[in-house]
Amino acid sequence: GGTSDDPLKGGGAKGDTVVVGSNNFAESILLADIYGEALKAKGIKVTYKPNIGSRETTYGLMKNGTITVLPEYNGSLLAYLDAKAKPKTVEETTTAIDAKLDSKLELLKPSAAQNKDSVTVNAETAKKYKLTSDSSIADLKDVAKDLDFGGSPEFQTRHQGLAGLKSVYGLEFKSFKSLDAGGPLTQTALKKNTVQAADLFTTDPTITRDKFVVLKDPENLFGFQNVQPLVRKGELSKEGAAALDAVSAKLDTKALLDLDAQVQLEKKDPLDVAKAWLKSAGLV
Amino acid sequence: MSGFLHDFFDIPSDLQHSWLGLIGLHLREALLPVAAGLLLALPIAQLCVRFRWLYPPVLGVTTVLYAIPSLAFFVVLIDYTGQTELTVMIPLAVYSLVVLVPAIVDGVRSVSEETLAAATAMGFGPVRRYFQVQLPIAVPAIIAGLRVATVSSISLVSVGMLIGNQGALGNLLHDAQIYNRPELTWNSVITTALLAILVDALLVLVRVLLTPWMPSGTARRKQAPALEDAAR
Amino acid sequence: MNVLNFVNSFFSDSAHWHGYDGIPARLGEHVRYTLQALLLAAAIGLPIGLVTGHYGRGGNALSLVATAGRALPSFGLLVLMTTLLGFGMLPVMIPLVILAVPPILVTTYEAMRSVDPSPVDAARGMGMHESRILFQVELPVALPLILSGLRSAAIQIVSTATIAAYVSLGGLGRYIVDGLYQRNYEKVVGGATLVAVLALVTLALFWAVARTAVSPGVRRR
Amino acid sequence: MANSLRTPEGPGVLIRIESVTKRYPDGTVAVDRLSMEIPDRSITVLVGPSGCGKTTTLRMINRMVEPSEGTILLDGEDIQRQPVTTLRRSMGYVIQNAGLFQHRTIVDNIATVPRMLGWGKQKARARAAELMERVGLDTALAKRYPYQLSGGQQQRVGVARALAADPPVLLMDEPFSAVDPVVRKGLQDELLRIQEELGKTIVFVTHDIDEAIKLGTMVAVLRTGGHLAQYAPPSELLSSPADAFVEDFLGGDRGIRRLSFFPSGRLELTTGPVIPLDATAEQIAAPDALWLLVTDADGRPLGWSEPGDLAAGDIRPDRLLSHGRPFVPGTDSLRVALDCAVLSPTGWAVAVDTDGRVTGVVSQQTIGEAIRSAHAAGRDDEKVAG
Amino acid sequence: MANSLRTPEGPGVLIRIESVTKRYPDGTVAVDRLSMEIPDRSITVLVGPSGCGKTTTLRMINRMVEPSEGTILLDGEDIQRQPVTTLRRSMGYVIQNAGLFQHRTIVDNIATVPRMLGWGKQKARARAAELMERVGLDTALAKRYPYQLSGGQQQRVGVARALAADPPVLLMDEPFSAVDPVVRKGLQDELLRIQEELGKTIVFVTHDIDEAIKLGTMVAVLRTGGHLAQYAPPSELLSSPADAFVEDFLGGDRGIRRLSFFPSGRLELTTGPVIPLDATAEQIAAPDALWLLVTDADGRPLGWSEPGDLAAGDIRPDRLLSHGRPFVPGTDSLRVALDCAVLSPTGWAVAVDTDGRVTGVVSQQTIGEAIRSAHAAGRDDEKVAG
Ligand SMILES: Nc1ncnc2c1ncn2[C@@H]1O[C@H](COP(=O)(O)OP(=O)(O)OP(=O)(O)O)[C@@H](O)[C@H]1O
Ligand SMILES: Nc1ncnc2c1ncn2[C@@H]1O[C@H](COP(=O)(O)OP(=O)(O)OP(=O)(O)O)[C@@H](O)[C@H]1O
Ligand SMILES: [Mg+2]
Ligand SMILES: [Mg+2]
Repeated sequence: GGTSDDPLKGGGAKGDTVVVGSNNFAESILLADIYGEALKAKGIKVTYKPNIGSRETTYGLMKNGTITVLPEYNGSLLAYLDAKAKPKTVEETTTAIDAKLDSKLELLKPSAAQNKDSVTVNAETAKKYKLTSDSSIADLKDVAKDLDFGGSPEFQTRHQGLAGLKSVYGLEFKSFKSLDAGGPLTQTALKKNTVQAADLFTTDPTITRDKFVVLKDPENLFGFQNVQPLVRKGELSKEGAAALDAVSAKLDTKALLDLDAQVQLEKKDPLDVAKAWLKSAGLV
Repeated sequence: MSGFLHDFFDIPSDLQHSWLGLIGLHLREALLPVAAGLLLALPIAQLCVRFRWLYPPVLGVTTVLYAIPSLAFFVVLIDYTGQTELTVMIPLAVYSLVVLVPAIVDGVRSVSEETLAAATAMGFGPVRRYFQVQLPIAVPAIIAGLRVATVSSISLVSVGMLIGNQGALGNLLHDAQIYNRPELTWNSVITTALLAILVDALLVLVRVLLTPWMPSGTARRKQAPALEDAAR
Repeated sequence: MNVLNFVNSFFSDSAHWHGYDGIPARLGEHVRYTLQALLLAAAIGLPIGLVTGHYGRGGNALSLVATAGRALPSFGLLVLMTTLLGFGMLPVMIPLVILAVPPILVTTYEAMRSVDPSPVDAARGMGMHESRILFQVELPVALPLILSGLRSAAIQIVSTATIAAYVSLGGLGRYIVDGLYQRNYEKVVGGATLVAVLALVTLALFWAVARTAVSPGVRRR
Repeated sequence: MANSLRTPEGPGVLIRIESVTKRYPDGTVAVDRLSMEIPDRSITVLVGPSGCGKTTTLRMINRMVEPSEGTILLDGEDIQRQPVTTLRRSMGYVIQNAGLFQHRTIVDNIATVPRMLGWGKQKARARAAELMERVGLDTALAKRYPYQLSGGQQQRVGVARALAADPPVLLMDEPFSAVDPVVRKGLQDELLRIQEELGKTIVFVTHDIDEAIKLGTMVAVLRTGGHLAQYAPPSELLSSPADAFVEDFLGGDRGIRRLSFFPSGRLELTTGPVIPLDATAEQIAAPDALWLLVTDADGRPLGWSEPGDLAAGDIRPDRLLSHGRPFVPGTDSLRVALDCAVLSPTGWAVAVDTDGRVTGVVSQQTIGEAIRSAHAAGRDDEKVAG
Repeated sequence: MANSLRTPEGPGVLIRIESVTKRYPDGTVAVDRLSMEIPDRSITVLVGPSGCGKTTTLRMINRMVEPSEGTILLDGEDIQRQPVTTLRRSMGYVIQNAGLFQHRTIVDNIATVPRMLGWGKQKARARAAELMERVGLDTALAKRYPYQLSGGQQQRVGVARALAADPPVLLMDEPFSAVDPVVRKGLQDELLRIQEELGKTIVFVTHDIDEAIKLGTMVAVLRTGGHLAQYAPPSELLSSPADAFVEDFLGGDRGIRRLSFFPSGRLELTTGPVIPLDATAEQIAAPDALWLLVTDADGRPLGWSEPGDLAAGDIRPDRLLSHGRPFVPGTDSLRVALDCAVLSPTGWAVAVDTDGRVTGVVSQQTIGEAIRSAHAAGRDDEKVAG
């Protein structure tokens, strides 16, 4: 049984059990599994609370102590905490986050693996407007008014979303279709040309499979998106923190892409994938 | 084929349950609200029988509550009850009222004048009359209502997936998407439907066991008024 | 959190009254989805219910179909249909219609079965044709119940059509889904209020239809 | 009781049931080789205990039930030959609880068949209004709905509806069994009147033997299993039940009830013991009777007295014994006459004309003799017929 | 018809209704200043047209309806003084369609009140079984549910249930009006038997005057508006209706129906015209009668013949005229005797003992005389009472 067995217990992380949460997309679940299994290897009791929802929800649950550990993306987190911040480096990002982060929470070391939001167009659109992987978001300036854009409902209002695309790149799309956060709905919509451009995660394995084109983000609107564990202060032991740091040290974008492909294309169970990677990386 | 079957029953680890575990969870999340709804509906219905004028407004209120999408319910509730089963079950219990209240009211009202007069003349007090005469005779109507409420509830639990793995079999739908595994969707839809049909059949059985006094052939016609509202 | 405050601020925000995401537009979409689904469901449920009810056969098969229909999770079907058929109205209509057919079907059947058999007998004895008996003798008497079945279906559709928003379509569900993901309570509550109001309007409409379409002899006043 | 004196007019046969059997799919034999001839322009009653196949028989006539074996001829033609709707439209059909269309007004209910036959709305309604009067319904009820009518009124509407297209045949299945006895009597009288006026051929089902005897020109007693136990005019049924079942079914008082079918017109009346209120002593002494009937100035009966108790010129009406109910010779039957005699304290029945004026008195003994001679005449009839 | 000969036993008054008025909230006056004394251990029938206040009156007795004015005394005590449930449990209540608890078995239905009174399950069931026999129900039906019983059987269960706690009073509201005439007759006979055996005080509501006359020791005729039109024993009702309303309500045949209340035991029988099958020529010639009744060796009647048609030693039973229905003096009433005489082709009724052996014959004339003297006796009674 999972945490759902004690639904009303807000501070599930109290005591010796660590609750590892995740957002409701495959990579987040995978990362949570990696964190959790790494912690278990250190003899820490772990329960998972996967698949929760958007950051808006998970951040709340971190604050109230329902979950102890959450795989985060530093850029998105910062954008959520401080929409105006424009950090130039990973370190700046961390500093900016620390300034705004809830006092009960802290970030551990970031990994090299990045997974950003992006503006991605499908093959058809790329061909039509001659867009390549060297094109930038700014190249859409003239054609955006003819494009339907797909993204999660929250993308519509975030700065690292429609608002930023407008203010930073001056893009105004023909319409915005609320789908999911870079998930299968968005993938399908893009593939079927229901939308011509969409917010996909850069580690999305369907990008290569379906020949989507990710546009460059020269203004760094989507910021740095390093995978980085967010934890509740003092509720994770030293060994635990060390174990997660070790994971971050080994994890890079290429590894992440590979793991994502295993889960989403090869249909392997994320937990199995996580365990296998930890083993191959010598972390367990 | 066996590959498909294997995939079919291979439940992703993030759901933290086996297929049977999900079924158990699903049943609990679907049935507890109906039970709670029944407990709530009984006194409400009795009030409606007692005070006739109360019935139309009660019907109106339950209908409006029923019309509120579960998602909206979740959003309001989540601050109080968190991302838990309870958040899913409260709306389901509220929804069940729209079926159960009219079913009980009609069932209790369907007791014939003559039977009531006979009971009164024998010196039955109102309470005794309710529990020993009206309620037992209303059982078929109540179970007809319970059937609809339960089946709907089983189908509705799935929406709980939207608030983080609280949809039992419904969670398969989300996982099917994020892992690109459509067979999980089939699993969810088919299992839910079978579960509902099974529980429905069980309720029919319970009805048959509880009401040996009901003529089997002519039952249908007499049940019509109860079903009117049960179909709501 | 005060629901009334949300309702108030949602409706007093003038931004919510214009454009493709404005209340009139969303309400229009919602009504359109509802009507389409209801018409489709009625087109399926009414004829089958009328005919099986008239002949009094197939009641058991019907109730099994209805149970199965009710049991299918609308949301799951939506997801399934979207993955199978892609985006558009069809994958939304299918779950809505499947949701709405059982109440229409079952009530219509029961309504026909509950018609007093003696006028039917009398009509047959007069040499009325079966179709005429169905439409001129049974249907007018069964009408109030049939309308109540349609009403239940309509309310369910009004409430459930919000799922269309999940697959990028409009309707009042837009406010709820967007509000949920954006943690914007105002939107969620506002959307839900609109849905509830629409349900009330539906109730009132059906009441009015029943007043005008049902013979005073059947209404008994 | 005009009917009491009705005799079968011995007309032609309209419906001929020939060795008809009905076996239901579940194996029940509801009617077993039934043969019957239903005379034209008269009321034929099917009577019998519950489940004896009355309804089944009736419904085979308009093909709402198809016989398993045998044929039914209408006017000499096999009913299977006609289209079923044409056949049914030529037969009115009336059932218990009337089976009215609750969503239609009374006038529209009655106009149903005419409208179906393509009559104009105006014409059909006019016809409906006419029929409402014929069956004794206030035309003010025309715009009402069935639920606004009493059971008896509804039943009248049912009859009117069945008559609307003027069909030669009327099939009636326990039409009056759901109304209370008083209303029921009214409906029965109404039916007899209508039948006399319109001369329909009526097949009437009831399980009430009194109703059968009252209404039937011919009565068919069925026994369970759809066997015809006896088929005869009611008076013959009462005097000579075919077997113990029929006798039992007929119940008590057979003799007295049978008297309904004998007219009182031929009773020999005497005016001897009738004296006026202002009778003289001679008038009082003359008759040599045990009892004297005193009448008022108009000739209406006041009461009986023994001659010894009367003083000429001072006859006190309040001192007289009640004269009981009088009967009207010719209109009333022997049964009424006998009842009057039995009810009278003197054993003499008082006969009056339709204005209530005494036409004579008759002793119970004379009535007894009339009964005996009626019996004898009945026997002779049988001999002639035999 | 044991009952036909019952006379009011003139016992004490159990229920006294004193100037009771019931006005319903909507203004309807259902009962208007009604005063009545209901005698102990007898059947009192309330009869009248629909809506005349019968049910209201009955229900005021067990306080299911509270009077607007006036008081009702049970055994001299105001019923308002008792707790309502105690009052009700001391009165059985039987209604149309029985009002059985459809969810309980027959035995549990009957045992309801005993169980409520705290009897043990065993005892209550034993009592129920005993009552089933008393009301003529096969105890094999005990475990059935109401829907599995016929209407008549259900009605019997209703009576048994009302009797279960042995209440002194039984209130019955049109209990038999939903069953068919044959079953109904059986139920009525059963009720009379039960009343005779148990000596309950029964208040019985019906709208059927025949039922009222058959069952009632006293009959109260109500007219619309809750007015008491007449309150009298049935025979008095028949002979002297208080007004035109009552007379009308009583219907025809009053005289003959009244004969039900006169015994035939005192009829003077003659054995003169009775001869055996093997009668000698002298036996045939001797009686000097117009008709001879031939009996078989056991003395059972074979049939009538005119003496001239009989040849000694060669009497052919099949040549005889039917002897009609015989009557049993003492058991049957004058009504039956008269019916037998009327039905007989000779005008003579045949009297037999309970074994069916001829005890004599009696002419219609003699019966007529008996009727007159019964009338005279009735008048004398009235004079004595007056
Ligand atoms: N559709 C049917 N299927 C099987 N058996 C039937 C059907 N209709 C009637 N019966 C049976 O046939 C027999 C005769 O039925 P029918 O209705 O003709 O009797 P009835 O004389 O009209 O009785 P009642 O006085 O109760 O109306 C009964 O035993 C009945 O149960
Ligand atoms: N609860 C009530 N409220 C108003 N009026 C009533 C009520 N119950 C009865 N009445 C009226 O009182 C009158 C007498 O009713 P009651 O039921 O006593 O008549 P009844 O003689 O039993 O008639 P029936 O033979 O139809 O049963 C009727 O006019 C009836 O409409
Ligand atoms: Mg019948
Ligand atoms: Mg009554």
